Amino acid sequence: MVDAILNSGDTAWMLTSTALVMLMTLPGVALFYGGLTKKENVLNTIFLSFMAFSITSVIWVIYGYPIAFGTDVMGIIGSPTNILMNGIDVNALAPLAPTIPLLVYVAFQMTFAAITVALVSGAIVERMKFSAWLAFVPIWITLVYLPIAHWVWGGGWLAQMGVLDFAGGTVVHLNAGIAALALVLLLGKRKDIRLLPHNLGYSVIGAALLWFGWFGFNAGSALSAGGLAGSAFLATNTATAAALISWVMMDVIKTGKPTLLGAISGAIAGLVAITPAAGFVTVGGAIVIGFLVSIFCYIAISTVKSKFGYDDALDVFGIHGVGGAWGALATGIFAAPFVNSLGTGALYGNPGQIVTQLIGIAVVGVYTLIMTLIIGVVIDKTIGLRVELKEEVEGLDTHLHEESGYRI
Amino acid sequence: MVDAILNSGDTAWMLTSTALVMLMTLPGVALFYGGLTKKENVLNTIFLSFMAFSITSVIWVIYGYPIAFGTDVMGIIGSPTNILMNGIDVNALAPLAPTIPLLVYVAFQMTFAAITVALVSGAIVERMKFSAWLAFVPIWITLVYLPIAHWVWGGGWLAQMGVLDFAGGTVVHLNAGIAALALVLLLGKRKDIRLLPHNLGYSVIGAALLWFGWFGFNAGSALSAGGLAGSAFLATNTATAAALISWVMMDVIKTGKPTLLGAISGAIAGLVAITPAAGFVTVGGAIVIGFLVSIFCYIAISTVKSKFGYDDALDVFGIHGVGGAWGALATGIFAAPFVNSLGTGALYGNPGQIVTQLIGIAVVGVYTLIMTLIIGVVIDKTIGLRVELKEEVEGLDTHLHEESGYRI
Amino acid sequence: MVDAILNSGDTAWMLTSTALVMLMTLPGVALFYGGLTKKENVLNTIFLSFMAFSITSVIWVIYGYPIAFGTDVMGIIGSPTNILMNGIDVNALAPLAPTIPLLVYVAFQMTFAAITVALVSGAIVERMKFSAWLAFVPIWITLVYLPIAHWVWGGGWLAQMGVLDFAGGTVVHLNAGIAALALVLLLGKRKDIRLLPHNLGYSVIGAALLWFGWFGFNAGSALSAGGLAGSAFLATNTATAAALISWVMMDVIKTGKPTLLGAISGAIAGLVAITPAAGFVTVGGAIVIGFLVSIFCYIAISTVKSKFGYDDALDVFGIHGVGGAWGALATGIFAAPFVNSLGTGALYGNPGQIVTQLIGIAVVGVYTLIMTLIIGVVIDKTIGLRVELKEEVEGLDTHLHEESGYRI
Amino acid sequence: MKEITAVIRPDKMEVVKEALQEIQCNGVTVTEVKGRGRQLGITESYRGRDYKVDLLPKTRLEIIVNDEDVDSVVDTIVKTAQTGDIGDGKIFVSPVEEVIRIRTGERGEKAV
Amino acid sequence: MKEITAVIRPDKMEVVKEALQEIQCNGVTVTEVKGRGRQLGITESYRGRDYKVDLLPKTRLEIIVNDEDVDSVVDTIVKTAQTGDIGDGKIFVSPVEEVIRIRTGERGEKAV
Amino acid sequence: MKEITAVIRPDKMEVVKEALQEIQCNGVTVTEVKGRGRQLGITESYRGRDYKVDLLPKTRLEIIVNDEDVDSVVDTIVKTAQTGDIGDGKIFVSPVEEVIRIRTGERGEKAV
Ligand SMILES: Nc1ncnc2c1ncn2[C@@H]1O[C@H](COP(=O)(O)OP(=O)(O)O)[C@@H](O)[C@H]1O
Ligand SMILES: Nc1ncnc2c1ncn2[C@@H]1O[C@H](COP(=O)(O)OP(=O)(O)O)[C@@H](O)[C@H]1O
Ligand SMILES: Nc1ncnc2c1ncn2[C@@H]1O[C@H](COP(=O)(O)OP(=O)(O)O)[C@@H](O)[C@H]1O
Repeated sequence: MVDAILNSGDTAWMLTSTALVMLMTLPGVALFYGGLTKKENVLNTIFLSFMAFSITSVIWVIYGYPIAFGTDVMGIIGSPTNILMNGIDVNALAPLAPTIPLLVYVAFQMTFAAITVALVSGAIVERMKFSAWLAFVPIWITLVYLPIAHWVWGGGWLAQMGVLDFAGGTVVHLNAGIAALALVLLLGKRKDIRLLPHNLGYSVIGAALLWFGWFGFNAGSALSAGGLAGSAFLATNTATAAALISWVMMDVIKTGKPTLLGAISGAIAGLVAITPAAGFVTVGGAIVIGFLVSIFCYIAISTVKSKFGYDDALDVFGIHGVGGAWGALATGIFAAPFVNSLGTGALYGNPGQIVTQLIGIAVVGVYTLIMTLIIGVVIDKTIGLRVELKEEVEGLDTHLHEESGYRI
Repeated sequence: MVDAILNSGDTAWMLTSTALVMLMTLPGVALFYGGLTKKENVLNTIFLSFMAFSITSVIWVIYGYPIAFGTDVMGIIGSPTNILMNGIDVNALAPLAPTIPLLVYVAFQMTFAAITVALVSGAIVERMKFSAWLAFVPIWITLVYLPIAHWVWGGGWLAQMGVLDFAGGTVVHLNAGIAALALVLLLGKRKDIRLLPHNLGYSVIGAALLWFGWFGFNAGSALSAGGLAGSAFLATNTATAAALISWVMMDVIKTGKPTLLGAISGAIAGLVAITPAAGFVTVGGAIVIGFLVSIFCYIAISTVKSKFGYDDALDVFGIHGVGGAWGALATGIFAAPFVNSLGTGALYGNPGQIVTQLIGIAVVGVYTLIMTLIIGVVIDKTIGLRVELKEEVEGLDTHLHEESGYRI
Repeated sequence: MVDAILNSGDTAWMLTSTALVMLMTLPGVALFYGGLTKKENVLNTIFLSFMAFSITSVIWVIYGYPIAFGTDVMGIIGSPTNILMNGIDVNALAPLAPTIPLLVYVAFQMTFAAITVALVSGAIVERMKFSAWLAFVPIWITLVYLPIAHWVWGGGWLAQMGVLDFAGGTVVHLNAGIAALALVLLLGKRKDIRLLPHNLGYSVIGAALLWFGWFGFNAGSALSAGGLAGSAFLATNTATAAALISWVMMDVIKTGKPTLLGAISGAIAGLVAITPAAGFVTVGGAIVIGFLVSIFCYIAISTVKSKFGYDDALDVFGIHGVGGAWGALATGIFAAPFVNSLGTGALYGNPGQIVTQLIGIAVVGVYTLIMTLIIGVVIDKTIGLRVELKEEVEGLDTHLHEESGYRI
Repeated sequence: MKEITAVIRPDKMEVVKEALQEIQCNGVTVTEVKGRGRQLGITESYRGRDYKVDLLPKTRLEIIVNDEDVDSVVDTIVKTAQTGDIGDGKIFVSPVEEVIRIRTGERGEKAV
Repeated sequence: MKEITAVIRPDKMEVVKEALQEIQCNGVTVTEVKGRGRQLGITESYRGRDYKVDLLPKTRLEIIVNDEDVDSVVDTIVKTAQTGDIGDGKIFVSPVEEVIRIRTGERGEKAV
Repeated sequence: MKEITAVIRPDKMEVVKEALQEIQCNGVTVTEVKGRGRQLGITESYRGRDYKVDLLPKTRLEIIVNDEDVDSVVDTIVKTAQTGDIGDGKIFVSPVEEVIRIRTGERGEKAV
């Protein structure tokens, strides 16, 4: 047990990590997605991430944090004390990270909630009503994200069962991927479902900032500045590089030509897959996890998606859903006790961890799917989910926002 | 009193913060402004920030730092010793931040001076002579920024009076806003005063990097990695999110459509307003400060500006001037002694702080306005402030720099 | 001697620095270069950096690190133990930086290797086969970068001779610049050798992120969060600002007009030149080093290059080669023992250091030149270095990658 | 030979192109333009101010055809590009005196 | 019917457009082009090297009018787009044989 | 007077421009366009799916000349823009009835 004494080094790293994770959403996700849509929708796409981040920021300090991380109530939910951070002393330390101030921990966790819902937006771009999104964000955070975060990270029942999720394979990525799938099932296909990125440069900037910020996401999840953070950092970078390379390989195998969109898609897939495993595996494990995730995602996107015909516009399910599930499972395989004593995977003699991980995946998947469908249907019946056809065809930027992305 | 012993955690956070604040100017402000101008002026607009940062960087290490932060001379100015950092040992600690190296403190403060003058450029874009700007930057830093920084932060008379300014509501934002106003009064209107952003994507990247870097600006102003930094961090993010939401609301109320430019403008306004208050207020206070600032700025820009007819091109006065003044005032209202024992606002039984804050606002406002007008007039009489009409109409990039922003 | 005890503050700073240096390549170098090429090659140009970073990342954890930094074998090479980081405990401290975890040190050094080879790509853009680049990266890292890094930083013979290179003037910049020269000699001129940047905004973002990340590169090379890091930080910023200003001056002198490309080129030149000196010189020294480097690079690019007629497309040799050599030499002149006891330059009574530095420059220059020529010739004979003329003229993006950068 | 210039809605481009292909009319040169006709402009608003944007994005097709094909091409475009709302666009037909295929140097009708 | 093609300075676009509107000439198709006439190019310089940019940005207006309106439109453009400096641009008038309004299928003068 | 419209490969622009300059044909208006002729399109692929891009980038030159210069201009373009491969482009010649130089108000042949 670590002594509950403020450690300025740990605090410095966690402040930095929090800022890094914030950067992942704004402008990371916003640009990554914005570059992939049609130019007539670039502003709307970016806007979705900005609203996701801002609404979540406010909710989190009002009641979100205690519900996810407050004193556990029967494994289900945290107790909603400390509304508006009331009663939290500036110098109080975090119960779950006793060397850093609690307020730093609150801010760090907030950025995770925000990016999760921002990720969902990639699936529904180019056709969802802006007002529907504004309603979706707070409801989904409250009814889906907060409980799941509590179950896995806040001392809830999945944590008690031993589900391992270092930085958010299930809580963040699988969760976002499944929610995305649920929404697109309700929303239906766009009239033009082609993926012809209007400005890959934006997506490149977004992807690189995601990679950069992800060091805060994963190495920050060590909650201290020591060996474990270093190990998670190196595992993260290694898996990402491996996944980038293997997606490019898949491109070459399938179409004969390596693509830059493939490369950055692979990088994101690698980052997703290593997320739950980062603080548990060796660099050898990281290479395998990264190398395989691109193959799985590539197949999901190029085969499964066209077979079933759902219109997951920017492949949120294909990358975050599939990659997050694979990462969570792989954690159960590759977790090495000499990296982190909290996790032992099948490869090191604990095959039961695979089962535990599968339960975690199934619970999160099913809960998110059902709840998101319900939320989506309710919004559809009240506000309506989808814009007018004319608005969709001519572009959301001028119709919904009276702005246009370029005057070049 | 903190012991004067190097704390590596504090130092790590201050090194990081310094880099973050640097990023706010380059490319933060540069891009935020660059995206909002006409495409024919994008390079010139960006260039202004680069020159502002570079000239200030050099001045600061030669004589700027000691004048602002050297031993106080009668409350007016610091004593100009340590020219070129001479006599400062690499391992010397900062008198005003005794757990970090003095050179780190010097670098941190330099980035504040640089961004202040870079912010001014937003008002005068699309028509100011480049050579006039090159003259303005060093003169203004020397005659306006250095004294004000000394008065408020360097132990000068305003500090002695008890004016509270955690990270620069008066020193940076009000100061920049008023200087901007002074310059545009001298420069006059552009021929085409419409605000039709040529590339909102740049402004989005700029705004997001500003938000990101501002964590260094505000949480870094705690000068250590502990509870106060955490509190300032969370207050900063919360106020920003609230301000973004309320600007979007104002958009909907006024034009019926939420705009992305409104969202990022609101975010900047929120960051500005929370700046002086970040290390003094609760998240509750932060929400109020943020929510209100967008309303004030929105009115200033859409009503006051068109009434008086000055051409503050990118609304530096409207956002930084108004927002900075509001933030400084709000600090006098919401400062909570249990957050930071150095500040108690009206809400916690010290109404006199409001008066003190108003004096700070008035002093900075009047001093900056008069000095900047004088500097501007002198430059106008010698170098000339404004470009030829033909250059203005056809664009500054090709005329002043023989370059063009896009070949797409 | 520092005690071998984990220091969380040092670790926090090194984790941050590692992330910062990663950002320099992705998207720093990628965007800086991408904006300068023709729009038909923007994706290919960016892609080269992504592949350089990813391939190096994987190689480094497999065998790169121990070869460069493992136990010295006769001053020539490190012993290749710890393949795949095997046998490195998560909590082991770095032999060469005994207050931080070894894995953090491994990650930090990896980012240096990656950026070095990514820098080379700037010379060969718009005409090199993608497959040839994929072959070049791992071979060059193995045969050129690893030995040189060992010689200068890993305790090899140049280190033993006393060559000073704080953060990579010879290992990174001179090395990249000479390799670039070697490759363009083999590749030949492009059909259209004009430098007409298609999107200077990208280059501005890239340059600013390089500047930002370089604080991790240089101040991170102190390997701890203390006075030396602060000094290196301030020297870095000062030299960069001075170099930006002097390049702009050269522009005005030569063409009468200051250019933004000149400004950012000057900034990069300044960053390059201060790199080997950052932890050894005063801010006075930094100003001189920065001010002069732009003049040298400007002359190299505008005069020498056109005289000899090699097609160093984006001036990798002209900026990194020339700037790196000047910086390495200048370290021998300006190194002040009161800044860092490890280095005393000619100005402080040790003229012999200049000779040592010149030997370092010569060894790295000659070794890199010869080895890169050999590697290049072998690749040319097997894979072929250059694309078809038609592909070159119509653009690499559509021909090699079946993608296009803009759909605006 | 005639030059048919059609200014249509950008989002109709795809269907028009396909319909033209079906009637063996392959050659076409396309330009992104902005235009104004009877259609009113749209409004964009920035920081609370409205700006009228009265030139709207349109797509301009330039098709050189032999005289006998003019009617079928024009009819095809009208049929596929029509929505019935203002802003559908216009077609202009002008005379062309000579056509040259650069690749072969062929001239006249066979070069079309 | 005639097609009037005017190539003007981009910064004159706004006034020309307004002047045309005043004489009830609303229909216009606008293209961003580059051009060269008597006007010398400009120079751009990158890293100390000068590059001649001899094609300068211009704005091209394409206006279809009935025969009787040609003169007033041409005069309006000349009057508003003139600065007297080289680079002011040119106007070309060509014959148009048929005009079709896509929305209604109307043809001829009433479709203009 | 005639209007010569040439649609050529973008990478041939530079040589064509220089060749035209040599025969004293300076005036030209250039537009970036996309086109389709006999040339097949190219394929772009994103995340494993292929998209046919059948409109390829071309450069369109518009040159107004006096009648006697038509042949030399056309010949020059054909000579310099030809590669012999499909996709070389096309040239169209149409009648122009009037030319006005905006700067001076001059009309007719001397305004060209
Ligand atoms: N007289 C004209 N001359 C040139 N272009 C025209 C003319 N009238 C219409 N256009 C073009 O056609 C487009 C669509 O016009 P539209 O608003 O549908 O007009 P209408 O309803 O009169 O057909 C315009 O944006 C413009 O580009
Ligand atoms: N002969 C021509 N053919 C096509 N376009 C022309 C011609 N002459 C001029 N232009 C167009 O008009 C623009 C302005 O020409 P300008 O330099 O003013 O020529 P002038 O002084 O001869 O009128 C040019 O940039 C070009 O786009
Ligand atoms: N009939 C036509 N009408 C308009 N433009 C045409 C026509 N035919 C060709 N073009 C233009 O010329 C370009 C090159 O055509 P190309 O493929 O070389 O055709 P071809 O081999 O028939 O000359 C096309 O991309 C298109 O822009």
